Amino acid sequence: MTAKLLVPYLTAGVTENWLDYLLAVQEAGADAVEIGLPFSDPMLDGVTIQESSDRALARGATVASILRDVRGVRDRLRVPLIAFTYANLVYRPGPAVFCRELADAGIRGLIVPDLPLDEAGEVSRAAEAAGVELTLLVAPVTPDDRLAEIVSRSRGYVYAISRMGTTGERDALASSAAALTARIRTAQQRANPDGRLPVLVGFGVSGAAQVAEAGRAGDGVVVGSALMRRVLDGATPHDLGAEVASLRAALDRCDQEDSADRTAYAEVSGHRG
Amino acid sequence: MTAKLLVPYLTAGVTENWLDYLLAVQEAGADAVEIGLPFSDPMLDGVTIQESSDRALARGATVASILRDVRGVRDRLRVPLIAFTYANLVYRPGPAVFCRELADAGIRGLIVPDLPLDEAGEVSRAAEAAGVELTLLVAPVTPDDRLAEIVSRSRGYVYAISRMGTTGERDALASSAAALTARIRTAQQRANPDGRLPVLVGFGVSGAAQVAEAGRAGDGVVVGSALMRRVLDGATPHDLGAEVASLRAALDRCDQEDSADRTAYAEVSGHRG
Amino acid sequence: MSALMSVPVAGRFGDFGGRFVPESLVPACGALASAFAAAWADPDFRAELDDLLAVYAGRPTPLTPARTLSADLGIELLLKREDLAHTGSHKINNVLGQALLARRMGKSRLIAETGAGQHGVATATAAALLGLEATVYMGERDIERQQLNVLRMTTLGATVVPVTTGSRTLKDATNEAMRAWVADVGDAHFLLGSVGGPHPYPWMVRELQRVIGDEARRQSPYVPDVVVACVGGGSNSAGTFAGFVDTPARLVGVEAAGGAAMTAGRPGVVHGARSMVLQDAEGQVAEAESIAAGLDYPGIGPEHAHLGAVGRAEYFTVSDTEVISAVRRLARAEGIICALESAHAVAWVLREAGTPLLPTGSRVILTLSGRGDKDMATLGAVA
Amino acid sequence: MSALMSVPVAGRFGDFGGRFVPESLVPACGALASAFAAAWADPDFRAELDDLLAVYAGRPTPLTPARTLSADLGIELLLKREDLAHTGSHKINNVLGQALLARRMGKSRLIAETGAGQHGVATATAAALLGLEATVYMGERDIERQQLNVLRMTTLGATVVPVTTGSRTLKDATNEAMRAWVADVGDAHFLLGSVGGPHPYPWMVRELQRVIGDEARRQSPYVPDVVVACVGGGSNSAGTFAGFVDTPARLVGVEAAGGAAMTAGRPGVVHGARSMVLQDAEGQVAEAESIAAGLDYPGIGPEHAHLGAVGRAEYFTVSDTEVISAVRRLARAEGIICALESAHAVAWVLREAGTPLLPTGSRVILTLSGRGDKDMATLGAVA
Ligand SMILES: Cc1ncc(COP(=O)(O)O)c(C=O)c1O
Ligand SMILES: Cc1ncc(COP(=O)(O)O)c(C=O)c1O
Repeated sequence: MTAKLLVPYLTAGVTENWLDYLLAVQEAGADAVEIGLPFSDPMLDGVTIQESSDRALARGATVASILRDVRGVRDRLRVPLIAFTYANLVYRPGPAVFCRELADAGIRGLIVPDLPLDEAGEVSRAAEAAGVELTLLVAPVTPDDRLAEIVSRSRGYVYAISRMGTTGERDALASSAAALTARIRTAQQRANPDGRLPVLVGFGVSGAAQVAEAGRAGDGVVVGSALMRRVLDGATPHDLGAEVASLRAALDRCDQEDSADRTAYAEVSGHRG
Repeated sequence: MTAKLLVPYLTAGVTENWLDYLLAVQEAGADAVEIGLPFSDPMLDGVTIQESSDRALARGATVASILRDVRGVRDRLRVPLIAFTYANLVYRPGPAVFCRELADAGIRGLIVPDLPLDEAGEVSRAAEAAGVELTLLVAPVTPDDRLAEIVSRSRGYVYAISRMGTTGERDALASSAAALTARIRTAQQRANPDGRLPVLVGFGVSGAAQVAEAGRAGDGVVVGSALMRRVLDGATPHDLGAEVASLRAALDRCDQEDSADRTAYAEVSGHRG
Repeated sequence: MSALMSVPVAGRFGDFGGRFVPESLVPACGALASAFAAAWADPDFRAELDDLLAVYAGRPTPLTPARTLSADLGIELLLKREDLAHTGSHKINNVLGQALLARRMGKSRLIAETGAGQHGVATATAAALLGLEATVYMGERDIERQQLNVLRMTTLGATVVPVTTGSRTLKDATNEAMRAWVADVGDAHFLLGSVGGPHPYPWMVRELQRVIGDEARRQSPYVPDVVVACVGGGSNSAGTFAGFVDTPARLVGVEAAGGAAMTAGRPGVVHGARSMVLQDAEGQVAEAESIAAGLDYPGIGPEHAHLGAVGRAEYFTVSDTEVISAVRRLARAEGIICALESAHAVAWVLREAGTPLLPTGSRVILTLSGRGDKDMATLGAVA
Repeated sequence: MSALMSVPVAGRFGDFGGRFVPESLVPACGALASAFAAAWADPDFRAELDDLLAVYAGRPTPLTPARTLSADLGIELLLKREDLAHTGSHKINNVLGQALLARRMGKSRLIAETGAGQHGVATATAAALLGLEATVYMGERDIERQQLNVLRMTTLGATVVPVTTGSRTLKDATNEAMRAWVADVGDAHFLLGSVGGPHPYPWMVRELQRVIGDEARRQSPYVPDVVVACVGGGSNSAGTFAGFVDTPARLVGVEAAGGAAMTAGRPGVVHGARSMVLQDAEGQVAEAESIAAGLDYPGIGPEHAHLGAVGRAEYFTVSDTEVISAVRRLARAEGIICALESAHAVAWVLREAGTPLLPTGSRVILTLSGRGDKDMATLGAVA
């Protein structure tokens, strides 16, 4: 099945049973899961993910403890995990060590929002050496030539920042999202007409309607704050699974309506199939 | 009888029955009474007289009301009254008007502590015209030539400021008092060997011992804060009279011990005899 | 005209001035007058003072064009920035001069009165700098509303004595300071903070403050039409006017409506000089009432009384409400938070610009006597 | 040596610096770097800034000989008086430059972070002066201890946004300010207050602050043996050092013991630059803890990391207790109440004078980065 991709984000370590949330969203139809390695100064995150990060840190969660947790459920995981964290956590042990540790834990990808193209060299090399896919981000304000360069250097996916601003729920999806994914596809087309990475739309996507809209714009969607808000408000893993299932359904509906221009991402993504 | 002079000071209007205090101190042996016309900013007065002035003003005492009070007991007064007040109260109506009003009320003298020799011309002329004696003050720091000038221009008495500082009770009488009265006598001797004004010692004289000491230094003594403290603390006119009587006794004792170098002040003072 | 501002003969400015002090203080005032005259004529003294003003106090202070307000009001407004002087007001000019003089006279202590606390802070500062002791008298009410300055004074090592008599403001603090001086006239110099008091203070303080006007005159591209400053005791205005008294510029002093000695007072004698005084019919001195502690004073320097009497300077009042909005408007238009005192001058300009008193097109030099940090709590309370 | 301080290639100072920001900010940082480079090379821009610094902000600030302390300590101590600059600290130098630049770039809003509030006040001031909007992010904890500056900012018309995350101090305010910038990168200029952050900030802010060092160099009768300044983000020190980096003078930065990125930190990436960072073994950024809100910051500008790494500058720490006595001692000796931040530099001099670190006879230039009015409440509380 080659549906639109649904990629939930979860702050690792936010509760003691955070792995239950992870498994629940997997069962509910996630295609991959972004796991946030909590950082003290999440510059690009809105209040919800700041709060989940603070809670995880206050619980004593560390990169090491989180990777240990992940290794513990490795055999039950069927979807790829992508680590989402900030540059300082990568540099402190050193990019090579850090990426090897991710790989050892079976983590497939890495997103570092404060590591733009120009600074990404060292981490990119270390990731490649460790077999980790470093996904780069593209913003609405990224100019075309730079966008082409990011697209060509990104691995796993291309991450389209749907709006200027931090993560966090918004009332509507920015119109910039569709414009940006279109520009990314043009660049992909130009560089390699035969195959391309899936384009994930993220930042401030919440609710079935926005998920469907984002799904139409890109190849898939990342949903973070909207889910973490529920976790912070006390949702059980079962509740969260139900939420993700409903998003899955919305995304699949949009996908069917939209099947004409669907891309055969399964063939290009290393993550599915 | 030609004893040392005892001149109590009373803030006029300090209580409703302030005239009772006035009459009581007269009966107790005062040779003259300084009555303070309360001023809002008594720059040369210490806390006690500030407090009595504030109390009198708060009661609504005015120069006019005080002079009215004084006129009311005129026929019971046997000793001269000397007004003690600040320059602004003299200048506001004008020195001529002010001095005439004093004279009309039967007040014999005037002391204005913030009106030094150099500024005294106009008030001095007005006082003379109204038949009021303007007594000038001499301080321990007054140089000899200036002292001679003050002595020659003063009327009624010469006021020797016993110490540098404001009015108010002190533990001991300053040694400067005796030195100053001696200098004043020398100047008086030089100017007019045949007759001279009595020299009153004032500022911070309190208690029988100090009164006696001041009496030995000069021709008499002004006692203010020590009496007003008792009034503020609730002494009755009778109490105050008793206090003055005891000071009178102390002064007379010193006077007898000291009779050898006594001056025939009765002949030079316009106030007694 | 310049004769108006010369050394006053026998301490007089026309009918005003003089030396109405207790005999105990007369010799000290005389000695001070001679010492200041000698020092002021001594190039070494002047050089030492000028050096301190420059390398220590930050003079010259700028003359800042108020671009936004000028455009809004239709005038050309230049601000003389005493708010930038060390300790935050013009008071430092006077204090450094008198403190140097006190040291030259062999005094070991400074006694001062203070209202807003700016003069007290300046005195504490000069005392620390020159190794003198400082005792500052301050009304209890002013202590409450100028906490910041009290902390500054004690940090500088000065003793702050609360004054609890009368209106518990500047007038009463001045009484106490004079009493303290009488008691220690040998060792102490009474460092009076404005152009009031007995001779030589009005003359001496004006001379020490004329650096404001002299600088502004030099810095200004033209002789302005109007020179305006706030008036408490009158020192920043006297210093400013001194630079322009011999020009055709109109001189405008702005008083607090609640402390308007020139506008609502009558001739009288307070604190050692004959001048204009807020007082009742009998001569009791009134309590001033202004939001600006530094203007909460019923008297004014005698030179102002004279300049007003002969018509060389004009005096107006503004209300507390006008003053508060003036602080805010200046802050938002020019990025300068001035003292409530200084804001009186600003408020007058804001009110009169475009009226016959200050016609459109007027060129105005306004002295901002100090900065407003000290007033933030007061301003916050009326927000 | 002077190459150390030139335009950093690709925003690097040796191993440090860079532009570690979200992709959303990369174009804005690039545009800012180009705009600043163009403006800095434009004589008209320079002239306008120099004019504002002179007629508005009160530059040059004096270089004051600290006579009493010099005698007491056996050294020659000169104080560069940023406390006399408008708004009370060196922050105005940077802010006027960036605000002019923002206007030139057509921005209508300024966003700033602030710790002690001095940078916030300076930003609010420049915004008022140039008719721009200002939003200032400030940690809740700093809002409590710097009330005076909060009132000043609101009086100037700025919006102060309390930051309640993390340590509720400067670090968190900086996070919030960057978030706000991401959301309004078209209309807003992020007016960073120190030499941290992504390229071009460390370079631009140092260039705008070099006026401190350049002036001091011109004003000083000699090249000193030691140049010392406090270090928070590192802007007053960077500006001071810039004037002396090509001389034999030793350059000394003094950190708060509780916020000592140079002395106790390790290389890391925070707020857009690779530099020295207080952090734990995993890379979580530590919360700084200092009595001086302006030094309560776990990072430092990348140029300092480089100057330290190559040995051109030395960095030391002093404790809160030393700082409090330094404020008092300077106040009583020289009549200057400096900011708690600036007092770090003073405390180091007081501690080391006569030791091998600062031998007797040394000639020292010390930058007093700001005045202490804002700290009187804090100081009063520990009295
Ligand atoms: C800032 C400021 N301006 C003005 C004044 C009023 O004094 P003067 O009229 O003597 O300048 C004061 C007095 O405290 C003051 O602090
Ligand atoms: C007076 C003062 N000095 C120093 C600093 C520290 O900043 P920097 O190291 O960038 O000069 C601050 C910061 O708020 C400050 O207000």
